[in-house]
Amino acid sequence: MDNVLLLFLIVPLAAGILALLVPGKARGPKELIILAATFLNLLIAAVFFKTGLTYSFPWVPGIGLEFSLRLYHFSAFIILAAAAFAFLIALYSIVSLAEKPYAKQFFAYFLITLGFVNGAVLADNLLLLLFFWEGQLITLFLMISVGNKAAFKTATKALIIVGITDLCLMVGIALTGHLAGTLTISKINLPLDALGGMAFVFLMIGAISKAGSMPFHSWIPDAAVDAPLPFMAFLPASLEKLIGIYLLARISLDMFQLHPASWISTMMMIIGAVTILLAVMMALVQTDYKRLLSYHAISQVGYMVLGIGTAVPIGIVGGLFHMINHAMYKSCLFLTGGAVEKQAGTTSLDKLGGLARKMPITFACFIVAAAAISGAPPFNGFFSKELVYDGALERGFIFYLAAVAGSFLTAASFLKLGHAAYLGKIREENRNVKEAPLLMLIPMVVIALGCIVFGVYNKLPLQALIQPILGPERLAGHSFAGWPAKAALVIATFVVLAAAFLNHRFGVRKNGSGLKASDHIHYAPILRGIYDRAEKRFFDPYDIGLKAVNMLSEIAWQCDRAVDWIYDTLVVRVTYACTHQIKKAHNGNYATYLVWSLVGFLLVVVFLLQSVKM
Amino acid sequence: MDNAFILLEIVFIPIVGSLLLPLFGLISSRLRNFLALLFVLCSFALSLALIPPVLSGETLTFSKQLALGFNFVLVADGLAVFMACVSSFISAIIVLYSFDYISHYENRNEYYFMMVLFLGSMMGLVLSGNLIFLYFFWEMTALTSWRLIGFFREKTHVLKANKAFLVTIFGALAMLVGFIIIYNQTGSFDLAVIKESFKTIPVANLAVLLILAGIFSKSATLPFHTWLPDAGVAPSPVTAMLHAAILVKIGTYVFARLFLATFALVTDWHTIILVITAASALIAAGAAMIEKDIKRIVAYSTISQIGFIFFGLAVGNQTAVAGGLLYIMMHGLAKAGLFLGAGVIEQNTGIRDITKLGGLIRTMPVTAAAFLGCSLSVMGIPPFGGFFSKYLLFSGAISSGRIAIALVFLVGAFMTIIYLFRLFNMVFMGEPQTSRAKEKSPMMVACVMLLAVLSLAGGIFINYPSHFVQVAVQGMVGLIN
Amino acid sequence: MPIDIIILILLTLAALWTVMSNSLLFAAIGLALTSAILTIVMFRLNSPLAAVFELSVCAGLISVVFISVTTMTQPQSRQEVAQHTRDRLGRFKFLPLIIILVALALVILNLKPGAPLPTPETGEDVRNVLWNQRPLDLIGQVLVLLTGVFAVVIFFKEKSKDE
Amino acid sequence: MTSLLILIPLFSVMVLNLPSRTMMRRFAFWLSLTLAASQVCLAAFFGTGLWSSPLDIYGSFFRFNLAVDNLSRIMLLSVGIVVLTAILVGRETIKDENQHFNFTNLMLLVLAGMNGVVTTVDVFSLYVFMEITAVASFVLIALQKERDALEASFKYIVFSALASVMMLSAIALLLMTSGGTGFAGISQSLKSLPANPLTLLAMGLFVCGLFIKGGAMPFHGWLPDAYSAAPAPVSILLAGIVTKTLGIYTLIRIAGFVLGPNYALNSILLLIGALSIVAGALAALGQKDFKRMLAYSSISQVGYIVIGLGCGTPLGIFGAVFHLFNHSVFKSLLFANSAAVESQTGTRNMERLGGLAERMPRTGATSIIGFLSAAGIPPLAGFWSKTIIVVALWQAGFRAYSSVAVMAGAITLAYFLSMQHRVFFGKIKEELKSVKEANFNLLLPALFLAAITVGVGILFPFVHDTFITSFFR
Amino acid sequence: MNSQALQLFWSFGPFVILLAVIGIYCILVTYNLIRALIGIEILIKAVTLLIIVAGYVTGHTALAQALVITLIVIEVVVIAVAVGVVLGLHQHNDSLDIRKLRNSKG
Repeated sequence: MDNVLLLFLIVPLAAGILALLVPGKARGPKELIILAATFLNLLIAAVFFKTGLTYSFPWVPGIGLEFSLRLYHFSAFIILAAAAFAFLIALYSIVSLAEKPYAKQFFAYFLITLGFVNGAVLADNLLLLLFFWEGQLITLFLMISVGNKAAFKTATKALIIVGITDLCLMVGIALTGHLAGTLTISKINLPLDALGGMAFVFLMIGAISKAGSMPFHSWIPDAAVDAPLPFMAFLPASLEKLIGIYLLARISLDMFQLHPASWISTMMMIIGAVTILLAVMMALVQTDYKRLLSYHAISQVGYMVLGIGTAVPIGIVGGLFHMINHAMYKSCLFLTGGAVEKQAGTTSLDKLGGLARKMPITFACFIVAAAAISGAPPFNGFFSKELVYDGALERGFIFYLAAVAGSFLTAASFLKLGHAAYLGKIREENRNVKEAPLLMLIPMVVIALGCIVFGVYNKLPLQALIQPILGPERLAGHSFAGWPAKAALVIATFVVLAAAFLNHRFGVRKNGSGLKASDHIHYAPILRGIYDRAEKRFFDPYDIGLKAVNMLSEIAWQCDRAVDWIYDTLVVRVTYACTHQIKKAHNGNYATYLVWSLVGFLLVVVFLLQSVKM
Repeated sequence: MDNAFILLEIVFIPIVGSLLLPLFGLISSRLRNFLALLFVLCSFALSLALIPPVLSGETLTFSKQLALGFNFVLVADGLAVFMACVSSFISAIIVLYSFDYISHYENRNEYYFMMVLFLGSMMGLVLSGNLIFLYFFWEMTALTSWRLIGFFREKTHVLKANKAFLVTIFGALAMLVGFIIIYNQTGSFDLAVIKESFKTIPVANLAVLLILAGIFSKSATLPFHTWLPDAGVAPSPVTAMLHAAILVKIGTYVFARLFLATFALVTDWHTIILVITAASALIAAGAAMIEKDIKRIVAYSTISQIGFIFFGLAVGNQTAVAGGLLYIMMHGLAKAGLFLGAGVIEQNTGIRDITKLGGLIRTMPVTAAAFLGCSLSVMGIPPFGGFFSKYLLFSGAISSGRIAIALVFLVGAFMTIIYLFRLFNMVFMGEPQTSRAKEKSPMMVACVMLLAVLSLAGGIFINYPSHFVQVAVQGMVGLIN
Repeated sequence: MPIDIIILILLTLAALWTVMSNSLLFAAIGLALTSAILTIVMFRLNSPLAAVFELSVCAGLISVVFISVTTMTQPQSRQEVAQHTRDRLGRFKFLPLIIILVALALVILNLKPGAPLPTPETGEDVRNVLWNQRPLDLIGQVLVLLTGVFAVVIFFKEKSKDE
Repeated sequence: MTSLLILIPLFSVMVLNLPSRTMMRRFAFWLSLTLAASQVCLAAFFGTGLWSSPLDIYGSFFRFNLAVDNLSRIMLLSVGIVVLTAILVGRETIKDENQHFNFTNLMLLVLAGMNGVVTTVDVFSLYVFMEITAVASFVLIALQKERDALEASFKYIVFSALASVMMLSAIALLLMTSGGTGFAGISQSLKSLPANPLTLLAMGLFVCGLFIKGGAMPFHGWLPDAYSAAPAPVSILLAGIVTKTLGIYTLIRIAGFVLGPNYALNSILLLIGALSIVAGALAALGQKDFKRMLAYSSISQVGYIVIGLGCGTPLGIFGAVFHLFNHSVFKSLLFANSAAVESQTGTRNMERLGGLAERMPRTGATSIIGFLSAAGIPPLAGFWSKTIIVVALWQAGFRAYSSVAVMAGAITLAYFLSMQHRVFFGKIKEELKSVKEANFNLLLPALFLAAITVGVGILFPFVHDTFITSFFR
Repeated sequence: MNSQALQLFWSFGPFVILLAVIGIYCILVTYNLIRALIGIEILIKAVTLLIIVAGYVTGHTALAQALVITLIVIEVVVIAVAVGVVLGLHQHNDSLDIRKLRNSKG
């Protein structure tokens, strides 16, 4: 019975390999495979949702690698969510990628990724987790690189960033295994001392890098432009957030004893706050639909990291709730972006406008999702954010301030996006744009409805899904469902949202169009210079890292050349100098040679004679 | 069949066979090619036959008393059989690859002769239980690799071959002195006797130093590494065989054989070795970032990865040593694939400068896929085999408390990812810069693909090699707990 | 004994003259003279047979060979000879000095000459020694003479053929 | 029966020069070949017992003081091998019929002389045979009366004379101290007497004389000239065996068994050996002339033998003897290769050669075997002898010398590799395009010697057991 | 060997040394090939004297004489060969100057 868990792996992986094998040109087989596989996956996830299953067999006993899978409430939740997103996005991508030559490959990689994600979530052995975790690297690379011509550069960037952080994860796992003496996740419970803290940091790097937090974020905006759109909705928007935060939650909650007092908690909050602010600042000034969304995908991770980093129950619940909410509204947003791209042929905001009338359902979905991400009630984002605010305020006013500021900017940027893309005058070339096809609309609408349900009826996700993760001890009887407890915070949120709206009006009036609604911030005295540099990737940690590596390489190269010089030049020269001297001594005159012999003879005799006298 | 007799066959079938190859070459080149493969496969099959007894904890020995303490002793324990299997298997693939690669060059008789002789010497080296014969076969590998590197006989090629030969011989001579010191300490060249003797007395530091010089020169570790990139002038199967898969592993093998399986080093030595190899790994990785020649990049990558192997062996606990040995295997498979892939590229485009290559994925998709697979294995990304070996290294290092050095190697691992992707991108991605170069020889491409698939299989079926390696490690005396 | 010392000193002087003399002819003659004096010494030292050999072969044959070679090679011009003489003197003038120094050193170091000659022992006969104990040397002589013959054939006969 | 080794060549020479010379000319080559070959066979396949069996025919008439022990036997074998090689090469490189006839006769005389040297047990007879060999060598060097050859011959004569004088002085002093010239007597009396200045002086004189003959640094001045200027077969003869017999074998015999072992003497041998190894190898590195490079290489290899001898232990002496044999083989091989190259291309200047491996594959391949053996690379014979020497040195406590000997292997390899890549590898020069492989007479010895080198290397244990073990007894 | 013999030997020994010095000096310093041969001759004379003296002081005069006779025979042959070489060189160089014997060097 327990080995049904293997189905979570076998179904997507087998389907993925099958998809690679079927002929790609024909319409039908590959679509059928992906739909069937994702649906089956969803089905299994739903069927076994409430069951706690474990499955285990020793894989490589010598190195502590056990093939142990564990399905319990948390992992079942993530698995179900992932399965749902996968199914919806698969549905969507059948249409959106219909004419693309790479559809078959994309589907195959999609399914393999899903399999690996399932594996990573289910794994109860750190090494097994790492195996599946890092395995996604390859499909990540491949999925991005099938995009446009320059996509391979982004793909490489993604692979290098994620690969490096995954290596950190590996070291973290090695360290954890060493400290705990076991690699079974459910048996690990470590204090955060010096080495433990080190292990935690390494694991955290792996987790937040997957989730796309700063400073490991910079491939996401690039991928938004280069990669196929369903990819964005699938990985950076939903699945990667899910498993990244899942891992973060597991290490923070289960594997390590994270206390509010520890420096790690503070560090995580700083990372969260910085991610929120910086990413949203960047999002504000973007002029590309997908790119703008991708910066938000980064920014929102900040809330989750911040929430979990608070290490107080309300914050953690908020962070986790935000995780699932974000996956919903962000994938919905990306899907609307994809619909716009498919119908209008571009995602560049200066070429869009007035689409609301042409694509009303898409617009409606956008409105819901945008309101959710901005934290407007009664959508799900509002409730999770309130929880995070509460947690952050408990730890320090500054964090709260950052979170709220992030909210303000988020709202501002979505006002700008909605204004620029859907309102205003429709452009000439978009006259003939039609509503997206049904198969693309279904996922959007379903997810948008989900946003509303999770907001209005937030008891369902919170009590059924999220609060059990913390366990009764941590919760101590509290429940965070329902309307936010602190009215002051709610009022503050309203104020912020109103301010964002006013700011938008001001910007539109000042700069003349929805697209330029944020220009007064963009070109503000100090910010302007910073933005300019940021656009030139001055602050891209990846580029900085590469520069550092290149510098290191240059030094190493010089060392290498120096060593080579020793062999190629120094040794040769010294030897030939000796040779030259010896050759010069052989001047051809036999008297010279005779003198050598005689001197040698005299020395020999003297030596022999003195040896006796000694 | 008598097991001890198998040992002799493993060594002497290729050696004697190689002597016959030129004669067969006079009759028919196909026959010669086939026989070359056959001899190598014979060694492989016989090595495989040794696995069951070795796994059951048995150690096979063939011994012939000879004069002056130069006893001819062949010992098959886990370590030896592991190395024998890995090297003979990779050799077989490379010989297969050579059929097409080498078919339009001169001196093919010499080529196959040297190839098979090399394999025979390698087998002798790994099975040898006597320092003198270890040295004997060690030098024979140097000798054959000299001819193989200088296969094209151009002046520049020969100069590079000479450099490789001289550097490795210099190290080998130093090592010989080290062996003699050990002989002086223990009164025997026989490893079993030496093992017993060093249970009571410590090994002389000078001997360790000199042997290390030999090992580092053979395994192309700082400061003796520069011959390896230069030796990239050799034909690709040769570079694959010598510089990726087998030759450079000799040093690591002897390291394990002497410093781990025969006697223990004091901890200071481990630290020194770790520092050297860390520097080697980083410097080579940096050089690989800068280089433009495809083979030189892969060669520098080899140097860097050898640093990782030494990292595992020098950390010296059971996990790390097992990781090091696994690394030998996984890196051998993957790096051979990279070199062979480079050979396919080189032969079909005639270019080795990566700045002049690009977009080959469209015309050479299989090669590209295989190349990517091998790269991923070298980077240590699951499900490829390289992942497990790398993990074991770090895991072992951390449990030995060598966290600082592990972090340095972590940087090396980062750089591995970066330079290999730089290489892959510049060669296969982007705009095509050359005329449409097709994959002409299916055999060659198949060999590359096979290696990539094996790298993958090595990851998925990791438990078999892992178990084997654990057995091999168990008998070692120099482990640090 | 003093007579022996005097003879030996003469021997040295003869050798010195041989080396110092300007003319090759005189040098050859000096060599013959040295050999002759050596013969006397040998005779004095109970070695009559060897002495005879020395006299006939060295003083005779070899001197003849040298003299004939000297004449066979063309003489240099007078100027050259004069130049040559000055050169030689420059280089050879240290020899007597060195000889005297060495002699002094030896005298200081050693053992004064002057012990009486012991009565000659009745040793074995030379012929007996040579024929019965050292036949190998005789074979050697034959071999070396054969070699000499070939040398002569190669160096002299074929040269004359060339000319 | 040992005396036949000397007498048969002697009589052969006489027979060949009987009045019917013209008829004998054709016969000469084959006769000399047969003699050398039979010597090889006899020395290789029969133990020392064969030689000590008396021959009744003239035993009552002549009583020769000759003896063959294992050392002599190895030397006889080497002599046979090298002379055989030289005769074969000579047939190809000395075209003039008269010259060739003289050459053959002189080879026989050299053969007789060397056989005498290695079998005699009397220092003065030793001197006599050395002188025979040397004189024949002078003539052989100058055989073709080329300018450089004459010059080299003259230098050799001067040095050889000096060496002879030194040795004779030593013999005289030994005669005085021990009352005889037999090896056994001298050895006995030296052991019984306390060391006194006269015997030490004799030792110094004798050893230095042998250094000159053997060409150890710094007594080697004549050697590079003589080797490089001599006709090809004579170079083989000189480098392969003459200097080794006259200088090195005798040194082993005298310093190892007659005068020694003596600690001070050994120290000198070690120092001279180390100097020769390093300086010889360095000098060889800078040479342009193929044969001159080989000559310096000879000096370097002689250094190994001397250093092995200087180690003073049985193992060291064994290594020295073994290396002597190996050196004879591989150096003859290399000189035979150089002869092949010279005869096919007309030059020895390595700067003007290149790419010959393509045209002369067998010569190229055998030269590789030769030099690898010289550099001590397994699986060739040189590896074993060098290793033994090094092990012996270390065991005896001469660690620095041992290290020098080992590390000089790298320089050895360096100059040989440089030779190889200048002569045989690389692109073939335009003017050498028409070069062909050397013909059979030049190839046969090369192949033969290469086979010995490889065979001894691979079958070393066997060779050791059947041949050399008895050396210690 | 008794001390008397030693003393006797040393009354001749210095002259042997003197002769040897003269001979070597001659070989080293001269520019003339024939004179170099004469130097060699003088060296050999020194050795002859030494052998005779050695035989004399130890009473082995017969042996010494046998040696000297063989020595003289060899000496003659050596000188003959040397003279042949010298003549050959003279033919090539048209001179007996030793300074022209520097063709092979390095």
